[in-house]
Amino acid sequence: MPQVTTLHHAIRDLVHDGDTVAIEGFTHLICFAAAHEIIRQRKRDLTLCRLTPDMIYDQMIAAGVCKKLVFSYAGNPGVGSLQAFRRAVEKGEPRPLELDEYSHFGLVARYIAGAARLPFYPLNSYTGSDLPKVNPNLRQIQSPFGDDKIHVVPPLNPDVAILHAQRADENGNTQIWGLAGVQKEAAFASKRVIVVVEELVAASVIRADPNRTLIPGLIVDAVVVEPWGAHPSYVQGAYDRDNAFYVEWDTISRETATLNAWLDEWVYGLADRAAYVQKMRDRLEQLRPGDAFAAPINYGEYK
Amino acid sequence: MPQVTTLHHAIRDLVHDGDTVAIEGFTHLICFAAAHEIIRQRKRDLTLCRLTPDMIYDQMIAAGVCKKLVFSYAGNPGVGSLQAFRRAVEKGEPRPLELDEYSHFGLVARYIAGAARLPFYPLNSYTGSDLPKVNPNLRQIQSPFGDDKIHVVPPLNPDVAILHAQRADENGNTQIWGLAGVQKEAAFASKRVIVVVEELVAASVIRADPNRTLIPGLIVDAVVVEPWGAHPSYVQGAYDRDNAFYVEWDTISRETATLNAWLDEWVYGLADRAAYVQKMRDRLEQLRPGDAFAAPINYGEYK
Amino acid sequence: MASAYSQNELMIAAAARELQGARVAFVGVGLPNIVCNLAQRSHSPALELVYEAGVFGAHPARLPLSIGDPTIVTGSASTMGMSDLFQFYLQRGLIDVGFLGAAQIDRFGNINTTVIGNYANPRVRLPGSGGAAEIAVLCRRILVITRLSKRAFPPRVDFITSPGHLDGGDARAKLNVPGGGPEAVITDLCILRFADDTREMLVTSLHPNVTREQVQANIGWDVRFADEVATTPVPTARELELIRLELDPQGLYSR
Amino acid sequence: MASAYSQNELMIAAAARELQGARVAFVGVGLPNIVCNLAQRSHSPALELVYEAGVFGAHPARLPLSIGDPTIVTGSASTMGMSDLFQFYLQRGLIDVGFLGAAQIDRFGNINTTVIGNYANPRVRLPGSGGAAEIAVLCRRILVITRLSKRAFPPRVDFITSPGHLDGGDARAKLNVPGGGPEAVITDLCILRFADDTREMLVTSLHPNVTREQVQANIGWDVRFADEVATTPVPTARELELIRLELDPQGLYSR
Repeated sequence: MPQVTTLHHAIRDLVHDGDTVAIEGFTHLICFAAAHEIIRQRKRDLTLCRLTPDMIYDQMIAAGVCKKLVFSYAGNPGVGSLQAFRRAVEKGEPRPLELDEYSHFGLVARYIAGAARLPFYPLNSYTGSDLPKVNPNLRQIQSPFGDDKIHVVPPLNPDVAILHAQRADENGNTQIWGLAGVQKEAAFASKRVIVVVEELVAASVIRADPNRTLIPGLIVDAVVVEPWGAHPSYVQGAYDRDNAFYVEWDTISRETATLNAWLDEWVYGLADRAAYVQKMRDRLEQLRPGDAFAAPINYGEYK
Repeated sequence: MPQVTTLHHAIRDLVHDGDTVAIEGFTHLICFAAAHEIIRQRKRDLTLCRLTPDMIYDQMIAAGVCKKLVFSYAGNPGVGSLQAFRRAVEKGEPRPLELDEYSHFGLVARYIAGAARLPFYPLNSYTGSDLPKVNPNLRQIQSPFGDDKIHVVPPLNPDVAILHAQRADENGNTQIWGLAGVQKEAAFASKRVIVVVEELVAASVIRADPNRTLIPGLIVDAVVVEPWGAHPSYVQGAYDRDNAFYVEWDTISRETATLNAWLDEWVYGLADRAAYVQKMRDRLEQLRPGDAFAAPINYGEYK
Repeated sequence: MASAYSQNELMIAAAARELQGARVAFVGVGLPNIVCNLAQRSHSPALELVYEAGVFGAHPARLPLSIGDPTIVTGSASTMGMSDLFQFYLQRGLIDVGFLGAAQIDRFGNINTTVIGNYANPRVRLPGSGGAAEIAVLCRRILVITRLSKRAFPPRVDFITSPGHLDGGDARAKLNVPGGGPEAVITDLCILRFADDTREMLVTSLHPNVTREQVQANIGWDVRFADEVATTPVPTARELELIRLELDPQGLYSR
Repeated sequence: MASAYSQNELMIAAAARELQGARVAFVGVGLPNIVCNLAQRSHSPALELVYEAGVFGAHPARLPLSIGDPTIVTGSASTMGMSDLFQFYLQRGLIDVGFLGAAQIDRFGNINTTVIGNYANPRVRLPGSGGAAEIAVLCRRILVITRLSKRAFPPRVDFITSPGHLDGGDARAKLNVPGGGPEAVITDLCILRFADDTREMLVTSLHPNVTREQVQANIGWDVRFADEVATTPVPTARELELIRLELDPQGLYSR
């Protein structure tokens, strides 16, 4: 049974120096709250996995948390480059960064293999690309049923996955709507799972719509409630992406000094996510979307 | 764009003698309406694919429609044996039946490979089982990333899949809740797709809850509306399984004569599914479940 | 309620008790279904029931009529396609116990649900594997429930659908089959477990009033008995009430 | 509305017109996003937009701020995990057209979005593949939109992230890469297509008032021109209105 706990305790107890950690969420449900807590607790030597390192890992790289990156697209989506990532790769600042690089489909496939405990996963990509030349994890094998060749990737099994979601019950059964990305696969692939939700709901709410449960409590170690925990990314139905911040980050992150000042003010200088939300309050309230409800469907009562 | 049409036309135009046909639905959403129409149109030499041939293929085998069966569990679930299936296998009546046999996971994997256009799909099963000895499609290969060996199965790509569902729009976008079985994988694996639904709804209903759309209209050739089309199996939220009929079938199917009399009365003797529903009306009304609604969730309006 | 009980009721209650302490059970078709539901309603309310149809954490309001009954969906913790169920739950190694039935089971716990006789030309064609082959391969523990008879307990099954301990000893480990294999076979006359070294079935518990001779007369080989053979506890009044009033009022499984 | 237009507006409108007749487009990050949305709002209302984030049949109410914007989900035909999107849509072969951007593209349409310089020790580290490698491999047609410059159009890219026609000729077919490869490159000065035999880029259309010399000055090799070089049609008033009022009122992509 998972513990319902604080982010401070979950990160302290479940994320260790040297761990392989996946904070997933494809543009949606990116748990900045957890990233900030990891920075605040000064975890070190993490191997960070994520399709899109994005601002969240840019901040962690800048803070010196990250030793190695497993990824497939390291840009600031819709804006441009990730400056801290580039400084680490191009200049080794603040420390050198090892890269283990895929395409999106390849990294998705690694998570599927990890979740399904398969020794490899096949995908039809990479033929003609130079990526296999620089990554020995992209191999080609022969089908036993004909002449087809197919690329395969090995499983990815992080020590910890941290996944943001709309809601969970106290047993850790977790529901997501909108873009699911690889939240489900990353959860099943990992040894430990922290779920961070906008809202803790009664088990009866989850069980009234079991098709929406993507992560079962069975594999969850900690449930943390952090409304606005994905800001400046977004949560479908709860808040919009804070696009202005993505643009501002381009400026903030261009110089180490301004970036560090930002970390001081918004991460090290705050006790927890609640303090961040308090300080960000006016800006957050503008991110509420209008309503667009899904009509209720009937599962039927069968006695 | 799919056609919204009648079952008569869909089966006439899209199912041909000699085709490989998958009418899927795992205990749930089994399209008996389509099976009866195929029998009524006296299609011949079909290769029928289904995890659980069940009563639906027992009827089709008895009617002489089926040449070969691709399957993983040929029982009357919760009742016992399939009598027509057994007569075909044990005595070659009414005609010999070729078997291509898997476990559930193996056949699920064949559909996944078919849907994803992979040359094979890996699964951890069969080690120590005699199934690979009698089916050359169950092979073991070596992982390129270590010493692991893993079984693989080839893709299954039926000519036609026929899938029952709760609802679709006129563009063929189809939603299912409750047990999804392999409806999605069978649809993507097949060259042609017929969707049979309890209800045709406006596109706006589908688009108000896009996470429930498992089959996109893009791959659908025909949409047919047949309320009660899955009876005596069930549709989550719409009607319960007619368990009494599953038990009666054991008696009806024990002798070729009684089985043929049943086909005469309930299939050949009726023009279409509407006539079946009319004749079955009193019995059907008892199968309505109570209500158990999923609470509406908010996707949010983002303008 | 009368304290008298049928042999089937005793078998079901004894089988359910094997699930004490288990967290997640994969529920097979037929008798395992009533057994697992009895366990959840009696001593193991936190037992998570997994159905191959695509359900985790079922709390069925009635005894499911089949392993794909709508009652296993409504109120469940998660309902999904079979691809996810087989890959992310079963193959992922999340299932403690797989509970299976068996048309035939041999002295090493190998299960046949495929054919009696020759595969190409069978005397009796049985339903086949369903999910049993992979359940037998992948679950940490396997429990089997079936009625004792010479036909059902041959020395060697005609066809291994679901691997048990294969030829006994370390045969299963040598092949790298992941799960631990069969642990107990619960029948209407006795409970059998597997010897640590040979992995051959031994009678470890006789049901009340059942003799060793009766058991031997219903098994197709010279069966061994454990050094200490227990007497199977009788069903409690609560267990009988649950079976008779809630789970199987028509007595399909339990009379 | 003024009929004057920027070069970017012309490029976007010309690129959108390449989608006429297409049924399903896979929408890449950046410029392709505005192009595909313009096509859907102008001449191709039935165009199904697929986003790698997990959306089929998007009808965004605003120009998506990124390719995972919530507006692509609300009102879409189907929203799913990325596993399904990549396997059952892209790898399944359901996508007519993949629309990509490019940091570098060479004379055979190979695209680099990984590094400038050496991979292990790059001069400029670019974002990487994202979904582009598999889009380039699997879509039936590939369209590319990028601004013309010597830096962006080297004779040979430093790194092939997304394969085009490789070394030209039948190189791609010989390797059994499934999709047809790049078909057109739409830039701010001209449109380039690929010669049937050599698969080398040729200028097939010049934008109004652009000279051959201007084009050559911005390409890193001696570029060939088609026998007949067309003049790219200017954007219509409706296209400009859609770009300026609905899709890019701030002019981020189009000024």
